[in-house]
Amino acid sequence: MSPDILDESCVIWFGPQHVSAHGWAAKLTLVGDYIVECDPNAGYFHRSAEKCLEFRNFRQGSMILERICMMEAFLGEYPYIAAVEKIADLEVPERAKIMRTIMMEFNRIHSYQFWFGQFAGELGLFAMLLWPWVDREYSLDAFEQLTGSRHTVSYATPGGVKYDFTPKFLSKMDIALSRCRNRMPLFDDMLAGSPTFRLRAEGVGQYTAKQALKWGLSGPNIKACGIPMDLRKDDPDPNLAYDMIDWEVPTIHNEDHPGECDAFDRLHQRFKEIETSLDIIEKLLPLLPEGPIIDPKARGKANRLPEGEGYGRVEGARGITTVWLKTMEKAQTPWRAKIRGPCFASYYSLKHIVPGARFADFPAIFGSLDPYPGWWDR
Amino acid sequence: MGFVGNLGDIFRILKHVFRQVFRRPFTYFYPWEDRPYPETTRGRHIHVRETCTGCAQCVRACPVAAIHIDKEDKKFEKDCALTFDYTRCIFCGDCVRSCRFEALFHTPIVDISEGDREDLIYGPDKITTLDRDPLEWRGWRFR
Amino acid sequence: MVGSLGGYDMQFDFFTWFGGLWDWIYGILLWFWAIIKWLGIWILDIIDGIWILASIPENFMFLFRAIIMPGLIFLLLALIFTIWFTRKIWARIQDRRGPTHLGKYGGYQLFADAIKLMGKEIIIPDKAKAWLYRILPSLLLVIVLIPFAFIPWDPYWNIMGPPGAAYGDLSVSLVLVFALLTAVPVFSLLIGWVTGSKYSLIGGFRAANNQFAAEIPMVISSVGPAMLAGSLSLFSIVAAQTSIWYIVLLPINFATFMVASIASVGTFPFDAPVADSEIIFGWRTELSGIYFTVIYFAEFAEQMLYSALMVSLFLGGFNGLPFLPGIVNFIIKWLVVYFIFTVVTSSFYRLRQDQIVHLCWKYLIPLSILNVVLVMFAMAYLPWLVPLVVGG
Amino acid sequence: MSDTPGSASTVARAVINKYPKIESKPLDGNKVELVVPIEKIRDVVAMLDEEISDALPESMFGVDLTENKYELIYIFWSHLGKMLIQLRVQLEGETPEIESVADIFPGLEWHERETHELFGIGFKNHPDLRPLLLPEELEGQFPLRKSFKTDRSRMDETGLPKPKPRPAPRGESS
Repeated sequence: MSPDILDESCVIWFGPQHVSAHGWAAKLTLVGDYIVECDPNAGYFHRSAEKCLEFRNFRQGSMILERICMMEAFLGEYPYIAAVEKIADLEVPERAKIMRTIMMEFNRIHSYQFWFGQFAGELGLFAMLLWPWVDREYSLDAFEQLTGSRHTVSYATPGGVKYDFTPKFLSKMDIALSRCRNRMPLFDDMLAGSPTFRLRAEGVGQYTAKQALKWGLSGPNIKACGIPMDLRKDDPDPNLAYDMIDWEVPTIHNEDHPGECDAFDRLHQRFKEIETSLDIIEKLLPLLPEGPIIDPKARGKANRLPEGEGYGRVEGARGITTVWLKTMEKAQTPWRAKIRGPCFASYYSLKHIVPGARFADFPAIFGSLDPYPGWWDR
Repeated sequence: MGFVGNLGDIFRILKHVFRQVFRRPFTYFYPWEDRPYPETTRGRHIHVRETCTGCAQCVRACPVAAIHIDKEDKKFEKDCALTFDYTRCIFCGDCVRSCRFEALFHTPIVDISEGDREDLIYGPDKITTLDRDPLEWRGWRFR
Repeated sequence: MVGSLGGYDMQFDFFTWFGGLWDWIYGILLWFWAIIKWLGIWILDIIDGIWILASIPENFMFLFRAIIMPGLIFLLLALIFTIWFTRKIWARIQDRRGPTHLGKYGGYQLFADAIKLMGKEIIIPDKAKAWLYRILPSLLLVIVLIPFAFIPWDPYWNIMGPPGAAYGDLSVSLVLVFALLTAVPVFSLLIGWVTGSKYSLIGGFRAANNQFAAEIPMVISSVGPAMLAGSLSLFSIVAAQTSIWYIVLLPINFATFMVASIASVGTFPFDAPVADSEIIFGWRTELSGIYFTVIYFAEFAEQMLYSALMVSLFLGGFNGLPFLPGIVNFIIKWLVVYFIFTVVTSSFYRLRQDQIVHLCWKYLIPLSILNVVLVMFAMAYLPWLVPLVVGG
Repeated sequence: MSDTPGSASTVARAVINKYPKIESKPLDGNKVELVVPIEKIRDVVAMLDEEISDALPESMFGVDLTENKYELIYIFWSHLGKMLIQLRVQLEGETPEIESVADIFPGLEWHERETHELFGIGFKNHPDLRPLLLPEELEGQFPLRKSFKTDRSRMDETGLPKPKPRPAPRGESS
């Protein structure tokens, strides 16, 4: 762009006290109706979770992590527990493995249900904002039945899980999942089947797979480009049950622009993710064996950890979520904990995706990337 | 898709929305009607001093230092007084899990908002009593 | 040479001058008194004239109709009902209950909201033009309320009577209604401009853009009824629909008029002017307190007005069940149209402003012209249709 | 460790062949750690970019080892090879400096910004080193360093005896 175009530019702050920018701010430079520069700003939610983790012992740390992103609380807390288990060399009973996996997929479905509503709300349809959230209520009821809390489940603990499945929980989960499955055609009609939605989402916020890899995007945002990059398949955690069953990584292959994805593809990808998660839960439930849910020695082992480094990774609802832990000899608390949130990369990539888009497309772009401020501010 | 296909989509969406108008709303009449809370709900705590041994495991388990223990204040043989600071409590349930003497429970009372900040700090008297239904919890009667 | 002018000195007798001063002041006082008296007489004359005019039965009835029924008071009550009705429908669509607490089914909720909004502090931004900020919202409400004078609620009992009567309907009232409605986005643009915020300026431009897109298909759609009735008077158009409602002949025009009117009001899905996910509340961002209340009322009044126009242009206005009064027929149809209007507005995603223009010009204009042309051919080749259409 | 093409050890061997100063250490699974000297970091990252066609810059962060010793850890993940490469750079000094790799992997730009403000590690040729997360009054304070003291007074309110002092770092007994 030539400098004289920028002379007529207008700077607009998108946030932090904005209706749909909840806790973040992007500085947009507009020329006419087009955005020429986007400067995302972070730090409005910064509570220094990494420093906080240095003062919590290994059973308390996951409470901090699940509060970073309430929508995928269990997926967020799990990498910390995986890292602790790796350092302490803990074995998890088979039953607990499958229960963890079921809970993770359930949490993932809940996260996408929330996201559908959020995205539709950002595109201006308030009916679709609340319809998926009604289904989400059933998922939350099931979480509450199992763990006692609706969002911050704090379900896993080093060496197993905290609460056993009860028949009441299983029936509530069945209600929630069947309702989710039954309402998928309706959401398909209201989102992907809506001509106005197609007008708003198609061709908006395109990027290629190569660019996405360079920016560090992961999860549905890169699977929509056709790359089946999924840690559940590629690098399954030994204490999860993903390798016990057969399942396929869902990807999108768009004929019009192979190797690229736009907002519509990312929505479609999340539809497929929900179907995969339902499928995984359906296949795992019959495999649930009888037995203990927690290794009885784990509590003592997790009190003091040997020196070591552990890297817990999990495929979250928004992408690769990892916690890197370093412990010193006989440590009660971690020496250093690094949280890698998936949205750190997707929020950063706004800087590259947004320029060239129309101002009205900005909500569609950031909505389709599914950013959650907790993940980059921590 | 074409023009006719789009028209079909539009009418299908209108049909969905039109049906929704005549459905029963999902939300509750909150102050008069509340959702049922399961027994596992992690609401405010109840402290049973009869069985408490003052081992302070709940205090050590708390990730936010919301529990204050006073070992001098004894009502029974070896119990202690607990003060819960609900301005800090995050209802993670670790104190209840760490209690091996069945002396600390969650109750399904979750609407504990108060007009004054100080009222949210539940002293030893307040944490051992319940002021509304259910007044009975896991076999113990509180009043 | 100070004091000498033209060769001789000026002579100034102070006492003579001072003696004449009183006369001079007295003259000025008389002059002022004359002005005040003249003004008083003038105002009294006007009041007298108004009394004389109002005491004529025809004029008195006109005033009664304009102020009480179906004029201002009726409109305000209808507005209150409409806002409640809209909120209930929106709530039902979104799986909620809507207002429930105040009054039966939350009927008094609007009063509570209005009192709350009026009680709020009015914050005028530093960069805003304060007097324009204060005056424009009420002007907008006035502009939106004036066209209701031309809505034919009833064969006899509406604000402007039947043509030919005293204060009869204008022969071009349809054009006048559109002329007044065109001013609404001008006010939106002005409000967006003078409130001194980038969000509101963008919103104002988008409001102008909406009107720019929606005006032409709307006017062309209303050409159909006007042509069939052979009149531009709203009353005559309604009166011509005794045998057949024009929606039977002009269904596509009804649809295009509805879409164009939604776009013109600027509510969902054409709410790019007030798109809250990008430009907070568009041109209304900086309005606060009573000014926001007024704007909020004006939006609903505009939706009511378009529903009423749809009823009178396409659904036969006061024609309907013969044993009911005309106004009851009108209101029943009006509620049904308003319900459809609200359902349509809350089913689609917000369109981008270039897509609004695209939709309106590329689809709505050809469709509305197509229907008008089809009906023209029908009138030409089906002679038995003509007496049905012109009405009796 | 498997030696199939595309495995992590193959990449590690290729890197070591080119830059013999680098040590490699296998981790569990198809993962490898390379201890890279401070001046070689740009070369190694550029080489990883060439060798691995779908390298994902997963994470990059600093570790404070006290006594002005720091470690930087870069983590790269490849989906096709299903391998994880972890680079470890040891730094020393009051405010150590290292070459930025943000132009090779743009995804690391914000990670470097964050490390800069939280640890005080400088990144040469970084396009934009404004603070990312911290407010202005904490600039130059480096909160994630061990020398940054946080408020521990809350633990006193619990009525418990004072917690034992934190275990000292390696090679140190206090």
